[in-house]
Amino acid sequence: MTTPTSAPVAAGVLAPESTQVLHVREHCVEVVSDSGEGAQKCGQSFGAVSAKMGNGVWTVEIIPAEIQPPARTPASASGVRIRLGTQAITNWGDHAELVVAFNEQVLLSRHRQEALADDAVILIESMWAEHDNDSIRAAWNAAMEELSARNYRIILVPMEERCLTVVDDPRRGKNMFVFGLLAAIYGRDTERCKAQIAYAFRKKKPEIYERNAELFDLGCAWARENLPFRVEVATEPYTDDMVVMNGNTALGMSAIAAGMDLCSMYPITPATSVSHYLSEVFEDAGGIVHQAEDEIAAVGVAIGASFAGKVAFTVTSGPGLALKTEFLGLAAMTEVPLVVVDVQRGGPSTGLPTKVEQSDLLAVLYGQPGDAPKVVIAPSTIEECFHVLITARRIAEAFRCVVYVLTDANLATGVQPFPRPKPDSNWMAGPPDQDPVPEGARPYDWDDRTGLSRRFIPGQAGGMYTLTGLVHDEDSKVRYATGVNQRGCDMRSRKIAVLQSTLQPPKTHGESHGDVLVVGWGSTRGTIEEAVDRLVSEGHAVSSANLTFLSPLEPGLKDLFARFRSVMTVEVNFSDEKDAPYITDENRRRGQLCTLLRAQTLVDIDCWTRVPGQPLRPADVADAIRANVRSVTADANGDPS
Amino acid sequence: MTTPTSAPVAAGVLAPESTQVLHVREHCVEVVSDSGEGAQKCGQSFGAVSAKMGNGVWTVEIIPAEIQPPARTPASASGVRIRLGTQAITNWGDHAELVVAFNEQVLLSRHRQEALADDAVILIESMWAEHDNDSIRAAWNAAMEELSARNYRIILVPMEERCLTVVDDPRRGKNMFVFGLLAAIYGRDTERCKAQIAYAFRKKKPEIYERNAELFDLGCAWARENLPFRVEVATEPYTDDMVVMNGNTALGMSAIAAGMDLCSMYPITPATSVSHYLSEVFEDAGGIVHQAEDEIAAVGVAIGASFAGKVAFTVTSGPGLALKTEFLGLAAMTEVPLVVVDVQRGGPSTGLPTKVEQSDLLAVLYGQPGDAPKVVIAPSTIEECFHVLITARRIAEAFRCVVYVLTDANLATGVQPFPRPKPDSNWMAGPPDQDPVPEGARPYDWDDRTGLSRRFIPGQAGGMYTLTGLVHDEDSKVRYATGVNQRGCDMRSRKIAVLQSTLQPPKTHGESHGDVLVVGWGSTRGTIEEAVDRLVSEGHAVSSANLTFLSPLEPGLKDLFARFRSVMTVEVNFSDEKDAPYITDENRRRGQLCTLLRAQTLVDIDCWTRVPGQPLRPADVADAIRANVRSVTADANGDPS
Amino acid sequence: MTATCTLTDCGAAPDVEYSMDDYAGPVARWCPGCGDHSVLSAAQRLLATHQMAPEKTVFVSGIGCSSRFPHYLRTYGFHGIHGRALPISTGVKLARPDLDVFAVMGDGDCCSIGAAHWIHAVRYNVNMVALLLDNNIYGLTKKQTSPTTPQGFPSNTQPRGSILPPMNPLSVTLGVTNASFVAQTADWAPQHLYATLDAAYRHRGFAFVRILQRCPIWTASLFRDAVQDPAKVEVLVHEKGIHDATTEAIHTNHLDHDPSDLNAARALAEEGGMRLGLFFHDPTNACYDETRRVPGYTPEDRIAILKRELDRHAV
Amino acid sequence: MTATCTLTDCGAAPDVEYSMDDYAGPVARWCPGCGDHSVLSAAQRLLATHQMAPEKTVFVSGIGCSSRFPHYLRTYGFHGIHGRALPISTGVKLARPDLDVFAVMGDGDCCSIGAAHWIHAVRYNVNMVALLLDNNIYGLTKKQTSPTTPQGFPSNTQPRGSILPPMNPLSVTLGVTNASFVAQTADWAPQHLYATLDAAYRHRGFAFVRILQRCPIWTASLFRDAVQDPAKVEVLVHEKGIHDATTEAIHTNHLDHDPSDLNAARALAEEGGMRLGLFFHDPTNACYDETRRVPGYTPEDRIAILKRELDRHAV
Ligand SMILES: Cc1ncc(C[n+]2csc(CCOP(=O)(O)OP(=O)(O)O)c2C)c(N)n1
Ligand SMILES: Cc1ncc(C[n+]2csc(CCOP(=O)(O)OP(=O)(O)O)c2C)c(N)n1
Ligand code: SF4
Ligand code: SF4
Ligand SMILES: [Mg+2]
Ligand SMILES: [Mg+2]
Repeated sequence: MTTPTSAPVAAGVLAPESTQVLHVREHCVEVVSDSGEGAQKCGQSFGAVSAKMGNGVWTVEIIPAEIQPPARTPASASGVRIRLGTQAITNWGDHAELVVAFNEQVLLSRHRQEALADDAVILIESMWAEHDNDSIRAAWNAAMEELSARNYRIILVPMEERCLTVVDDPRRGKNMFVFGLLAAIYGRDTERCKAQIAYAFRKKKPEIYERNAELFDLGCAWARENLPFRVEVATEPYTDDMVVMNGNTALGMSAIAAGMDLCSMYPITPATSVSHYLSEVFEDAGGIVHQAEDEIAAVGVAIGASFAGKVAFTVTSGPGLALKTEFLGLAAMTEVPLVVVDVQRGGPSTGLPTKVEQSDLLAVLYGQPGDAPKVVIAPSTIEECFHVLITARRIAEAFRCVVYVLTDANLATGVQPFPRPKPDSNWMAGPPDQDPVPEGARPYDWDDRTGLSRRFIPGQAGGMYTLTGLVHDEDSKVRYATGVNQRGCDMRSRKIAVLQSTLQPPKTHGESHGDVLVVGWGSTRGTIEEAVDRLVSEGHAVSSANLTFLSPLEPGLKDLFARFRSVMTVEVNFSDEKDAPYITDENRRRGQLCTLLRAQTLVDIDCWTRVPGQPLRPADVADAIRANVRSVTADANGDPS
Repeated sequence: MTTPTSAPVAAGVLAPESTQVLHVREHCVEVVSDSGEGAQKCGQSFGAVSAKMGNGVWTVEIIPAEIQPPARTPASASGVRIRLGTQAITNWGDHAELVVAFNEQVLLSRHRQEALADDAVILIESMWAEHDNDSIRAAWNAAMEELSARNYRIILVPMEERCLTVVDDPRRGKNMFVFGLLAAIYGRDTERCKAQIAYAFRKKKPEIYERNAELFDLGCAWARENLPFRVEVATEPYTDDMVVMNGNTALGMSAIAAGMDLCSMYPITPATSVSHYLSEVFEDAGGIVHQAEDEIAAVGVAIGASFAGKVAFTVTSGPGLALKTEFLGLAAMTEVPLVVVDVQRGGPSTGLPTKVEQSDLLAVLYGQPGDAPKVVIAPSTIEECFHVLITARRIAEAFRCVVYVLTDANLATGVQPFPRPKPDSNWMAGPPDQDPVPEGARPYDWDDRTGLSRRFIPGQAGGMYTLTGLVHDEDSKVRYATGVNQRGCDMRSRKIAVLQSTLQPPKTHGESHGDVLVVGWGSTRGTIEEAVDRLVSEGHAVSSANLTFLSPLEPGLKDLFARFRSVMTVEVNFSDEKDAPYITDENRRRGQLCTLLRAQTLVDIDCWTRVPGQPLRPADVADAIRANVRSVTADANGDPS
Repeated sequence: MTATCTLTDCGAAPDVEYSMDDYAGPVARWCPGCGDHSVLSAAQRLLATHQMAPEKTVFVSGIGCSSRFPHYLRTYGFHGIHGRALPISTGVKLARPDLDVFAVMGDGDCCSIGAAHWIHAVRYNVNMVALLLDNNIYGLTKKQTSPTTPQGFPSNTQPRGSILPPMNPLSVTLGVTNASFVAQTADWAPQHLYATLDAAYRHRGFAFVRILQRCPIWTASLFRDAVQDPAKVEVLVHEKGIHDATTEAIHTNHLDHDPSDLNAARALAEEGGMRLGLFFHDPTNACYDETRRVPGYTPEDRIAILKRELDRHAV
Repeated sequence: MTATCTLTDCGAAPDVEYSMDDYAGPVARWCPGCGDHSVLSAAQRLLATHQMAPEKTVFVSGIGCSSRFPHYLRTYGFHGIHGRALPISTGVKLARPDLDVFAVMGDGDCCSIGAAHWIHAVRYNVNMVALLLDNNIYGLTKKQTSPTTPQGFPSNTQPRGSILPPMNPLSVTLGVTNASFVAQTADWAPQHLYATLDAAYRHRGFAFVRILQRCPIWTASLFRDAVQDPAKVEVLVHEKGIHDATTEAIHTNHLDHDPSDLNAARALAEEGGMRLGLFFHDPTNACYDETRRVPGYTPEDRIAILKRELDRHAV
């Protein structure tokens, strides 16, 4: 209730009777602690309960760079942002409106990253203000000084003090106390919360559950007694059954649903948790997770298994993808069906391992020396993550090709509810064909028009051939004669055009014509659509389109683009700023999808891209679109631009 | 003199007095034998002598796929094409007008690959026609039958018979006999030929030279007595001193000239011979060739050496390039100066190891996950191969970046004379700076405008820093905060724009405006220019431009393209044919430079590309341009097209 | 490589259906005198002896002269990329334990670029046969130094002679935890070669066989002495070892070595010299393809599991 | 790693200029109790003892918790990519024999993805020190099985327990021809750790040191017994070995082992058990960076050679 000063800050003093209830259609809250204090468990539990109660939810993890960074430093900030809505929430939003911080240093980290709304309410552990240690008090005061630049409303919470009434070491318990605070503030159902706590501690002894439930109650009680406000985000009861999970879990389930037999991988953030999830459950379902000695072996094992008739995939991120480059050329050349999941992360090279970026598109498309056509699909929601491997597996087998699935760190750890899928046996591959090969059939008996051919599988009598990455003819014989390479290249490329002929043009979000069309792909979809909605509500003629297929590109793009006065992409990858020194229209390096679309459609597509190491915010995207709208309108009015 | 029939063919019978002398400004001859019979040594010696006598020369090796394929099979064809001219010759031409074949099977191979002019003169070993072995005779007759479809003029030469007068095993001698034939036909200077033979056998005992010189004389004599024709390709004496070598030798010398310290490599065709050459001479010049355990280690060693202040490069081809992908991302991210030579080969995957292709351009540009800007240069002649590493090394060090040099199998083994370079100590790097680092200097003290910064080298006191592929700030400290990645990406990309600002627009070959502009890069230059010259001589308004810099692209392209009614690239890489089934303007996969130029300039550039596993022919390129001219002219006339 | 690990009983199967020719592919394109030809014959004989169904047999290779091997057999083949035969074979066998899998590699392929996979394949102990065709040189790319090139031997990349002492593939393999079958034979000892392949095939686990292989083109001098003088070769003999009477008669230098003794095997390998025979054999090690074998499933099984998982994530 | 190979005389240099603190970088960001801290201290002490100039010293690493090492020292550092510390270090030392080079690797880094480079680095025998910080797990990526994870120990990728028996990095290294220095020590035996680094640094050649390293976060249980009960650890003692009186006093189990005996070293490594000390040492092997050293050159020298070459190719 007090405004921040460097002086001690009073705890909430208003009596409950004066409680204000904020009725909103959405709200954004963060819980942030030192790494190891469990803010993530708290936040994810709160998110799950909110989803179960019928709120739209999107959660994003705040992950420190080190395993255990020094406590009480900005680098230690670990936690989660939960954005709740009455309707579906598709992205992490702009700023947090409520923050629960375990100390002032981790709070500072969020403040410095501009994560907090200017008038955010902050609930913060009170013990540091009056700490015995001089330097801690000094740090607290300095932080309060720094925070006073904003209109935050800071409320002190005696977390440690309250928790000590139940546990000896509150570092392992504060998080459930905070869960209790949040439950009280947002009016979460106690039974559901307790069930969630029980689930979170299912692998521990029952006493552990008991103690945490008690801490939860303590938090609820404290909030009810001391906090002068409540937030009510109306829920609309689901008509469908819903499930809630993050994108990597969804990918793991997708592998099972697609009838995959083998996940061959080497650990790499942020892809590894797909295999962690699968390692737990895959063997129950006839599947194997093989952790290979490196990424080269990982994809090699998958290719061997696929050659032998099983359905295999590999999952990786940037540096691992780079190592697989050569083998993926072999797979393309020899038409081995294969699915490659790339959970993109930030930066070139080792970069930003835990952060989001969409910078592997061109590497996936063009990484291989020589011509290696392939299919590239990018899911844009957690629900699409659940379905994507079913599609990918089917295309890989039907077209004898490599299908890349591009997700990213934002989808990987983002949590969102979606309608419960109804598993179907048609989603799954059948067992490998072991019937004898028909007389006269050839291992690459390309259909002249489509490039498609029938695949032979070891075990099929009469089908014996030797697969080779050298230039080969229909019989898989190595042949260097003129024409043989041309023909193989033709046939492999043709398949991509055939697939394209089966695709639908992308639908627009909003009107199908107007001033500005924003094109995006992958995890930015929700953010872009939210930004577009804001512009539309301001009266602008703006729409967006999300591309699911990046190779082949969906049909009708040129027509679509022609219906707008200006087209721009919004991407989380690098482009030169138009007005930076030395940058000209001629030498500007543009966003990856932008580059692709320009080459293919010759439309003068602009791009707004950023590589901040965090998801884009609807407000920033809206600003970028607004600038574009302004210049289009200015041009139309003949204004000097 | 007889036309080919399946009956025995008469040997040359005309007396020398009726000798016809063909006066031409260029001529194309092939020597082809079973692998191991030495046609290459013969042809290369002939080419070298021709160059020394003042002819323009281009030679191309005909390389079998196996080390020692079965004798007397088309797969065994090994040899060389030598194209001679009065003026500089820049490519292998269209068809061979004279062929010397050691047996009819290797001849068939050339016939089937359409390598021979319709009225080619063929000199062929006579022994097979009357061979004791029935199946050999049958094969001979079948071959003659097949060859009779063309108007070849076949002349039998008793090679074996004549050679047996000097050696016991003519398989090791026929080649010098054939050299003698060619010397007589083309009027080559005997002394120079003998000197060339001495050079070819310099590592052998003197008797070996004697015997081969004798065989050479025998060949000369037989030709003088029996062949009714001579070919005279006028020579224009050189005004400059000239040297003659292939592209890989030129690259090797370039490394020495550039002041390189280390060539770190793993063997791969067609790149390895650069290191073979260097292994012989590099250590005399303070250099090391390090053969690493694999391509990953090869580039890693080069990067380590470069970090430590020495000038290092790695040389590879497609599959090896693929393996270096990850490390090259690290080099880009950490701004380690490095030169990477990629001698491109054919096909995706293992493909066509010994054949030419230009299919690595996009892999080089876009191969790395994340944003990894780089410089890409493609020499287009052997002479440029000699100079390219000097430029590349300089840019790599001045801009702290990775510079890729793209050559190909055609340049690697093509032999061409060029003016003797005058080595200059300014071409070379100085020793690594070991002075203390100025107080306050930072390892990535990027200039805000240019992105350039000073490099610290171990040994420099006060410069201690830890290079890292994680996102880092000016002090090379790992930092994940928002803005840090954006800034690093900005600075690394900016350097490319700065380099671009120093480049000149490309010059056109021919008029600077017209109907069709043909754009190419690398080894196709000579072929394209020859094709353009033919069209110009037919009265068409056609020009060409060769791009040496592929990243950054040279400035002024959009302006240049605007001066032509149509622009097309000609490339040795894959593109979908426009009129193939399922292929539309929307889904067509185009040539690699074409894709790049379209994205950057938005000009509707067409492409004509082929992946035949051999160099393009001027006649085929001319046909492709002609088709383009026709459609431009038709459009202009309002004809239905 | 079969479920039995008895090394005796090498007689042909009772009811011969396939002849050696049934396994022959197109004419092999190696140079005349190349040792690879003899390995190919031995492999064909092995296939015939065990009456392996051609369609249930897969030969995997990398890139090199030796890696052309699968093209010359009429079984399924996978001519992979340089250095990666072992991950591919591991994938094949993991996916399809019902197939017989062989990997054929050159010394550059296995010991240089493929070294990490080699070490790890020994660890995995997948039930398959791995053949190292060791000609002490890079053959296909025309004479570059390989890890096994003798010190001082000149090549195109080390024209002043190979700089390092040659790597000993036997001692490296024997250093890896879980090694289960390590043998050495030579292309010019066809009986011994065959007997070794047979023992390798019968071994349950990863059978690593180094085959000394002549390359008359680039390393003609290297094995000449050993080929010409059988006394230069020592044959390991033991009741648990590889038995071939012809070889033992030709090469009269015998050394008694118990292949179950790992330390002795390492010491023997280290000593160098040209020794043919079974250095080490432990048939008891678990095979990765067996420990990882999962029961088959029906789509209904999977649906049941998916439902369980969806329940766990239900809202 | 220096030109001398005497293992005695470990006294500090006479004229101490640099203190341990002079080598200290920013505060190390490993977890409290992580064994990496203790290796860092030992390295600082080594640097100070030998008064290595910070600007003439390079620490190279891959990616992993352990690979953060160079960031915490005030020398030149190269924090490379996962598995590739050894090629980078080889490049540094080949280019600049005047620099002291150290490579720091994790068990995943060195023994899994980096295995080929490891094997080959042992062969090259470049004069440098290689430290394997072996916590038996993938630390940075949060608990996946590594090649050295004990069989049965659960991880996030093998939750039912690690499937394979752990690889023994000592026996693998000892299997490679040209191995010249192979030792094992532990982070919780700081005196022994220091003495081992010192011996490694003094060795002329590639000194491979495996350091048993505690990771309280993911593998807290693994070395607990050994840490708590010094009797669980056996110390190798020998006049040619590593000497540290403190260690020998604490760990009363001693085993006499002559480090020049390769076969004995292999047998010892194979037996397993927790043994600290110098397994093998051969100071006579040639170093690649020495055999490859080329004389310096001036631009004029190069021009002369280029002219010779151009003459050879003159028309
Ligand atoms: C990634 C990659 N690197 C290099 C090559 C070139 N290459 C082909 S075979 C070979 C080595 C051949 O030697 P070896 O493995 O001993 O087999 P051999 O030919 O002697 O049987 C090399 C380096 C390649 N094809 N791919
Ligand atoms: C090419 C590549 N693959 C995977 C990763 C992810 N990764 C980072 S560290 C690591 C393993 C860490 O384990 P270890 O090497 O034992 O080091 P520790 O963290 O235990 O010290 C992995 C797999 C990566 N960064 N790059
Ligand atoms: S080059 Fe050597 S290894 Fe290759 S096929 Fe010829 S003889 Fe055999
Ligand atoms: S996770 Fe383990 S290895 Fe990594 S810093 Fe923490 S304790 Fe050390
Ligand atoms: Mg070999
Ligand atoms: Mg580890």
